[in-house]
Amino acid sequence: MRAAVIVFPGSNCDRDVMVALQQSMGRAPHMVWHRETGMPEVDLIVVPGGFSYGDYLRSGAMAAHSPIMKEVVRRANAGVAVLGICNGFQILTEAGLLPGVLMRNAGLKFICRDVGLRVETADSLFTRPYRKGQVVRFPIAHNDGNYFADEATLKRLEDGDRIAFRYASSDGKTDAAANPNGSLRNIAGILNERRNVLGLMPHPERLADPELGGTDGRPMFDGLVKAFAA
Amino acid sequence: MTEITPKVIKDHGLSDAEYQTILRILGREPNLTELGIFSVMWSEHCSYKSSKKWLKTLPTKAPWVICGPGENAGIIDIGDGQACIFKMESHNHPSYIEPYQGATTGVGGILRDIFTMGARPVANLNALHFGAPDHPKTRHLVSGVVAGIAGYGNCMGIPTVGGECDFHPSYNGNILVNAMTVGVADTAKIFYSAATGAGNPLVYVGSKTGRDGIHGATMASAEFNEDSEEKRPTVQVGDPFTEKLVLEACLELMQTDCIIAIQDMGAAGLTCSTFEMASNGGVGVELNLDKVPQRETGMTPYEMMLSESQERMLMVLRPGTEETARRIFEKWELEFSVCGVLTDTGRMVLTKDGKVVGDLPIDPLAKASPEYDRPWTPSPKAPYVAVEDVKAPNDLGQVLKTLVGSPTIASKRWIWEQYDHMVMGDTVQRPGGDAAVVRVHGTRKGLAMTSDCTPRYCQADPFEGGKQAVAEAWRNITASGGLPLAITDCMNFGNPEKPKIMGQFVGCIRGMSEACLALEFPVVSGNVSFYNETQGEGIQPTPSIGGVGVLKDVASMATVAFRTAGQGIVLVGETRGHLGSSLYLRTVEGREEGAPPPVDLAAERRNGDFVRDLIANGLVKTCHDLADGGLGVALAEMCMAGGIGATVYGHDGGLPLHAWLFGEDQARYLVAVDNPEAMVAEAVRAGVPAAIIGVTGGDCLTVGESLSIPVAELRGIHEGWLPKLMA
Amino acid sequence: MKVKVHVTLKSGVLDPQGKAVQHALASLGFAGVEGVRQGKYIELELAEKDPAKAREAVDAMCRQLLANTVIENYAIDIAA
Amino acid sequence: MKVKVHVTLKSGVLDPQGKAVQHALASLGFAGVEGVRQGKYIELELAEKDPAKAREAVDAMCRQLLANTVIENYAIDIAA
Ligand SMILES: Nc1ncnc2c1ncn2[C@@H]1O[C@H](COP(=O)(O)OP(=O)(O)O)[C@@H](O)[C@H]1O
Ligand SMILES: [Mg+2]
Repeated sequence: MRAAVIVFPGSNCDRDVMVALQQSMGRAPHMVWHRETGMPEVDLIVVPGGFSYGDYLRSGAMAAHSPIMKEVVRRANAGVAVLGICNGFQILTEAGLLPGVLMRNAGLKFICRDVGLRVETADSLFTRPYRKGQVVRFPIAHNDGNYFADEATLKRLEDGDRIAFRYASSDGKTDAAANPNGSLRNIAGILNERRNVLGLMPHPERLADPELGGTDGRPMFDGLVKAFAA
Repeated sequence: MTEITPKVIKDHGLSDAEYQTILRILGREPNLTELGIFSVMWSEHCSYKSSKKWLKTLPTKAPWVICGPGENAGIIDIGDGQACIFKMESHNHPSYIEPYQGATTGVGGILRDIFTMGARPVANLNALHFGAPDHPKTRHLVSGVVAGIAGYGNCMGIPTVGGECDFHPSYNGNILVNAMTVGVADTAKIFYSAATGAGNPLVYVGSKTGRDGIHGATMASAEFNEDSEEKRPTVQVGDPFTEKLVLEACLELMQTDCIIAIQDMGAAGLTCSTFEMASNGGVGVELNLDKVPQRETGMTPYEMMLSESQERMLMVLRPGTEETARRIFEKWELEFSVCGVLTDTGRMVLTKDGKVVGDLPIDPLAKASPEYDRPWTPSPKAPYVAVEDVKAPNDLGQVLKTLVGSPTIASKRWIWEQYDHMVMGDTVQRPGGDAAVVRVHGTRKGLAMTSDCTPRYCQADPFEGGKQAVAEAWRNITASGGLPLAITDCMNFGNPEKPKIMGQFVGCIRGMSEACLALEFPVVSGNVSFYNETQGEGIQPTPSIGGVGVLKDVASMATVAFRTAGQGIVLVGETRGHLGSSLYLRTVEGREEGAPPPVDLAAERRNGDFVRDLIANGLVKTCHDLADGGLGVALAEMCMAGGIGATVYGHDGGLPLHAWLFGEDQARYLVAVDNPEAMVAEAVRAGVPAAIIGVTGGDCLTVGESLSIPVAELRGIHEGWLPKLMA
Repeated sequence: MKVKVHVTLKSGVLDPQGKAVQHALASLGFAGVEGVRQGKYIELELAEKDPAKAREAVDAMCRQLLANTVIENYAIDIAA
Repeated sequence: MKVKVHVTLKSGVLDPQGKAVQHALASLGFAGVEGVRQGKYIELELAEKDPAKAREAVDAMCRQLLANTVIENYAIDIAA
């Protein structure tokens, strides 16, 4: 697999995702500065977490207009896999690659902790290694993870099997108690219509190393590598 | 021109004697800009005039110390060509005035101290002391300070992995916000502040200079007009996004060989940084104020020199490398300006609009700053409280629940879940245990870090309290499996002009020194915050200790959690049931009195080294040191962390059970092991007191016939207190 | 020329910040606060001197960056 | 009764958000943006019917919660 990680001013999980990719790929991804207008041919583009532009104005808003994003949109539309994690998810919604918005957490506080996620679909490059209905544990670390979209959009997402993950208790219940941030219908991650773009608030790269306390995130990266094995 | 009247001098906080010294140094009257420079350079904050004499007595050396106090931060060798650079700093007063911005700028400041030396910051910690939980301001302050620390550290992408937070009415009018940063650098790539080489360019980078934080006292002086209140907020606003860019740009530039010297602009901004750089390197400086990037129009030299705008750095570059450096800073969209040049005159010359607006000799100003030997009176020793003088409680179970849910012990999860403690992907021990452990990126090594102080001990006996603070930091690192290497400190006290307060300071310093020597745990950096007093009421003496240690391999790390049922629980160290100044006495009996537990440093060392070896050899995976609340609280914490109960057999030592369970004797640890008999035999050989006191397992914490509480119930109480306070 | 922009949440979009403020006001003892909505207020200083052209430029800025029109409305106010 | 509140940073106080927005507008190609300041805009719905009393109440709310008077100014606007 060939991969690129986009780096914006204020990105800060770029190295973390690079380490996770490297672990699965056996070599380092390209790190692409936001002012570039092109990048090498790759199979996967990762828009990493962090605080691009300090999360000022709205998280992801300014990064979505960075020069490189035109290229990311173009590639996504051409079918290249794009993975947006946390701030990356916010950027992809602001850039119009994914519907809806990520608003301020309902509790108005930054939250950093492990959460349970129920895998809602195994039908995508990113979630294929998991079973539908499986509950995994990923960390979250965000201020603005409260997913919002209008009814019509939510319906389209659900009808199209485009919800990738929902916040869930360890026994798979997706109730309010399992919802850390007020997201509508406990949505933690969604796919685009073509299923080649995934945005999610939780950080798979943060639990891909047993020394950090778990490996539930690792299959996502291993699965991508397998899918793109030449 | 503003006339330098006695009132102007006084408004600048300078004494008559200090002003006479200024006249002698200059051989003439200073102008207002010069007076302002003297006043900030000689302020307590920048000159350490009340504390210097005593700070010099702290042990600062060890074979692994690369750089002790005197630079932006302390540096220790952690092997393999790597260094750990760290420091703690206070932002108490600003955080009380404006908790969010005060705390953010505190974090921003300490981060700059670390990366200015070439280190990538890898962890933040914070020591917080608030007033009584039910004081009307407390909740507002807690929520603002925590959000501020989170706001800055999270945005920077540096994990905040530890710290402490306690409550006591003595902090009602003076909260403490002490921030610590730990960084890692290559020993071959450390940067210092000494400016050298006449003719070399002086470069300003980062944010523009505005009228931020120009000193309250100086605002009163004549030059300012009516709207000065509006124009000159004394509170600075932090911009973590810009700091992240400054960090990345500096680290990128540090990969080249452009930089000769570098210094962040912290307290007293341009003034302090230029003087320190020049003085450390023995050079002069010509500073062209027209070249200082300015956020506002019409700024005076006085304002520019005293501004405390954040996110700015000053560097001396190798001549001819300016364009390389400029390209890097422009890539990161930051200000870059060659604003001066080094000279061999030993003077600082300020120019603006082609005119000299200030001309001062550097050494006399920087080095001849006042140093006081303030009068002090030794603190009276609190009387010893005998076990017999503390009556037994009716219900030991209730006592344990009270302690576990008390402000001091209650879980601080509500705080650290607001901190991103995992970013950078190396946090191998998350908050909540004894020490946080962060893997050194790309290696097997770990850095163990903690921050500690027990102010009620320091209040009762500054000397023993000072010893205890250092010993507890050492013990926390040991309990995680780390080898403690060095400390940073933040000395928070009341008004040093009062002999009683000065006596507390001296006592704490002496106690710390003794512990540092005995434990080979030197001080490599630190900070002093005096005048933490409101209406004559001083805070409890609070020497916050930030400790750092190293684990050779993070695979052999211990945590506080019980892991499996059926392991033997061994208590290491001697138990005498010391209840004076204990949390039990304060919380259960409402008595804030008594001598604190004495710290036997030889025992401390022996017991700690013994436990650390067991952990290093993979024999112990579960270890916790005993501190506030003694054995009972430690047991409860180990049960709650692991979700596993324990049965303790009681004891046969002749002590009343409440003293055995809640006494705070020092130098003790609890470990859980598969083969406790073998471990005790080993301890006997090493001359370390150790006894098997129980076994892990079940859903309850049970102590003989006297107490049995479901772990889930303890957890509910422990986790519930802070969220309820803050709801 | 000074231009003021108000960015507000569309009605029907839940406003967590407004809700939290309302709650906090109630716990401070302010009775009778029936609703709170929080938006942004942005002041721009433009070199442009022509009001019509300024409005046009700011409208583009709002659409492209200042507001997220999925959830937000904006209003532009050109100072006289 | 509807009350509008504007909370703005005092002049001289650094506005990191405004600075970043100004920068972003420039890189989007909007020329001539000489300054951007970002504040808050809060709409309150009050049960109170008397404008004078409403203003008084909102003034207290601003001082106690809505504005941070150390660094911010506020302006209250009572709808007719
Ligand atoms: N309590 C202390 N113990 C040891 N060193 C101290 C103490 N207080 C200050 N120092 C040292 O004095 C120097 C100046 O401190 P400070 O003014 O806080 O640094 P900075 O100017 O970088 O903020 C530093 O090297 C610091 O480590
Ligand atoms: Mg410094």
